[in-house]
Amino acid sequence: MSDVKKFLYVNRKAPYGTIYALESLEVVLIGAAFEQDVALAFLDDGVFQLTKSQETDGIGCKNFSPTFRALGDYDVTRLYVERESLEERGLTEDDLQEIMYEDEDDDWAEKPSICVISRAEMADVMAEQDVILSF
Amino acid sequence: MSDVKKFLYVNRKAPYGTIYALESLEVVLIGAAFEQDVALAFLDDGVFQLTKSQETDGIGCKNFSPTFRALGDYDVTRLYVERESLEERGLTEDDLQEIMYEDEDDDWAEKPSICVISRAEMADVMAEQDVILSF
Amino acid sequence: MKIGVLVSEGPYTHEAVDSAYNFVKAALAAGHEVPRVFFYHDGVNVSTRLSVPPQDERNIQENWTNLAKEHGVDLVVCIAAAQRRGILDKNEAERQGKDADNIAEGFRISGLGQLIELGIQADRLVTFGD
Amino acid sequence: MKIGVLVSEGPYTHEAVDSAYNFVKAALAAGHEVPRVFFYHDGVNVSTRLSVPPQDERNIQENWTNLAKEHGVDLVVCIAAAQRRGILDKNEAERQGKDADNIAEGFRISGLGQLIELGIQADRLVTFGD
Amino acid sequence: MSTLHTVNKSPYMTQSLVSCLNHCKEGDAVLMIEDGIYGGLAGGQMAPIVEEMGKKVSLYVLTPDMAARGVDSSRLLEGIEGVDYTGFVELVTKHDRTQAWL
Amino acid sequence: MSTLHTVNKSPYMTQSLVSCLNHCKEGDAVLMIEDGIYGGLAGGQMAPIVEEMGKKVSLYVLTPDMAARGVDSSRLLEGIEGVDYTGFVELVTKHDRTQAWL
Repeated sequence: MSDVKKFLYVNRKAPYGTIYALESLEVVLIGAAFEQDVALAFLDDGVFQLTKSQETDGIGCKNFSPTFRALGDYDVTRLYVERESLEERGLTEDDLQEIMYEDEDDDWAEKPSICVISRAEMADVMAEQDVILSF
Repeated sequence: MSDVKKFLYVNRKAPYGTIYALESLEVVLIGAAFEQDVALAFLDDGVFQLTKSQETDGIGCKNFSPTFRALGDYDVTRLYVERESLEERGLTEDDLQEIMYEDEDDDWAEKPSICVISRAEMADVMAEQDVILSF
Repeated sequence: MKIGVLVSEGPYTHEAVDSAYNFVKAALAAGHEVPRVFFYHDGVNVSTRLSVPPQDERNIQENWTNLAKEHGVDLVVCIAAAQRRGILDKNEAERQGKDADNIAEGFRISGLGQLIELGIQADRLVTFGD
Repeated sequence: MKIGVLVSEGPYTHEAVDSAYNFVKAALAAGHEVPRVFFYHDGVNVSTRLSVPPQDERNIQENWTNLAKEHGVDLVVCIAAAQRRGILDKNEAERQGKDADNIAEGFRISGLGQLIELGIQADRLVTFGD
Repeated sequence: MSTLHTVNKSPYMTQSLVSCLNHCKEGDAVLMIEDGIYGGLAGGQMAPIVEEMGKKVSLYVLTPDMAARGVDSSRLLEGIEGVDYTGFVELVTKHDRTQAWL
Repeated sequence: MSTLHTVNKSPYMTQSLVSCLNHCKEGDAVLMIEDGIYGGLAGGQMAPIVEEMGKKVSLYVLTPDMAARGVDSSRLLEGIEGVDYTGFVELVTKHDRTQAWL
C-alpha cells in the first residue's frame, strides 16, 4: 500500500448548536500537514456549515466560517456538497460562501473548491475512500 | 399559590444509548421526598424505557429498569404512556413492564401505575402542569 | 418574576450553556430575579476551573463565575452527576480519597433537591439541554 | 489486522465509550492489534481520574486504564479538545498556571496528528460517537 | 393558561419540532432556538408542516441564533416572528410554563 | 471493495439510518448498534423503509444492545442478522472501511 491514503471528512451537523463542525475543521487543518489525499463532504445539516454571512456576536461563540476560505492555502481543495441536502433545506449553491483555491498545476488559476454533487455521486465518493472520519 | 405544585417529568429518549433516562429517574426519586404532585410522561423513544426483559450484562451498564417498579413505594403512581408513540414503534402495552402501586385511599388495593393515553390526552396532561422537566 | 434555569449539557460541546448564559443575562437586565442555575447531566462540566479555552474564544466557566459574583446567582452543580463525571470540590475530594479537586469559584456542589426546590420556589423554570 | 479506534463522546453520558471498550476487548481477544485509541470531543473526559461513579456501576476510566496496562493500547487524549474541557496532565497544568491536574494513569495527552497517523497506519479506523 | 415550548434541534435531523407541534394547544407559543431555527426556513421540506401548525400556535425564532447561522429574516416563513434574548425572557414570563423539547 | 456502516441512533428520533441507507452501495453492510438497534424492529413505522433497503445491503444488529433494551430476536425484521462484539470485529475486518453515521 502506498503511503498516501484517501481521507474523507464527513460533516452532517449544523454549526454552533454543537462543537462538531468546529472540531472537525481543526482535524482537517492539522491533517493537512500529513500530505494525504484529503476531501470534505457536506451533507444533511452539514451543508449549513458553508452558508454565507454568519455573524456570531449575538451568541458569543467564535465565528469559524471564514476558516473554510483558508482551506485552499492548506491544499484542501475539494469540498463536496450534496445537492439533495441543499434542496431539502430550500438552499441553493448561491447561499454558500465562495471558496476558491489556486491550482498550481494550472498556472495558479483560481478555481472553486466547492463541488455540488448528487446523492448518488456522494455515495460514490464515500465508497472510494481509505479512511472516513465522521463529525 | 399553594405549596404543592404539579411536576411532570417528560421522557422522550431511549434507555442506555444516553444517560438521560437514568438521570431522569434519579431526579424523580429525590423529588418524591418533596411531596409535590408528581407524574411521569413517556412519549417518542421514551416509551422504550419501560419495556420488559431488559438485560444489560452484555454492554456493561447498570440495568435500571427494575427501579420503575419501585416508584409506587415513593408515591409516584402515575406513569402516562403515549399510545401513538407505542404504535409507531410496533409496541403494545403488553411489551411494557407491569408496574403496580398500592392505593392507600382504596384499602391498599393493587393498581397499575401505567396509564396509556392518546397524544391529545398527553397534550392535555402537559398543559395542566406547573413545572415540566424534560429529559 | 423569579426565573429558575436548568443547564443540562457541557461547555463548548453544546450551545445550551451559552444560550442559558445569554438568557440569564437578559432576564437580570429586565429586572427579573434568577435565584439559581442548576447544572445537571454534562452541565456539571461547566464548573471545572481547569479548562483552558483558546485565547480567541469565550471562557465559559469565567463568564458564569463573574455572573455569580456580580448578581448573586446561586450556581449549583448536582453532586451525583458531578461525581460520575469527575467534578469535585475540596471536601468531596478528601471524602473520596482523591488527590485533587477542580471546581471553580462561584459554583457549589449540592443535591438534586436543590433543583426540585427551585421548581417549587421559582415562577418559571427554563431548561437548556440537548 | 491493525484496528484504530476513535471515541468522540463522554463517559456515562453516552454509550459510545462503552461500545468502544467492548469492541476493543473483542478485537484484542480475536488476535487483532489495537495500536491506539484516540479520544476526541467530549471523549477526552474519559481520562479524568477524579470521577467517582456509584459503587454499583462500572468505572469507565479504570476499565480503560487497566486495558492499557494489560494490552499496551496507547490511549491518546487530544490536547486541544482536552484544554477546552479542563483535562490536564502535570506538565500542561504547570504550563497553563493551573493548580491541579486530573489525567489518569494510562492516558497521555497529545496532538490531533496522532489521530491522522492512526488513520494512516491502521488497516481500519472505527469511530464511536454521537 | 398557555405554554411556551422551546425547540433547539433542526427539524431536518430530529423529530423534536414535529413532536412539539403535535403536543401544542391553541394559544401556545413555540420558540425555535440554536439549531432549531432552521425550522423557520421558508422553501425547505419542513416548511409546509411548520406553516400549517402556525395557524394554531404563535411561532418565534431567536434572532441571535439566526444571525450566527447566516439566516436572514427574509428567509423565514411568513408569520414567524424574530425575538432577541430580551424577547425570549418576555415570552417566558407571558406564558404560564416553559417546556423544552430536547 | 465494500463498506461497513454503523448507525447508533434510533430511526424514530433522527435521520441517521435513512441517510445511511441512502448512501449505501450494493454489497455494503449496515450494523445497527446502541439506540440504533430499534431500526431492526418489525412492525414499526420505519420497518418498510429498512426492509426495502435490506434487498440491497446486509443488515446486522448488535445483540448485546438488543438484550439491554429488551428486544428479543423474534421482534426483528426478517433477514436482519444478530451479531455480538466478536461478530462486529469480523464485520470491520471483512469490509474495506468503516463509516459511522453519527
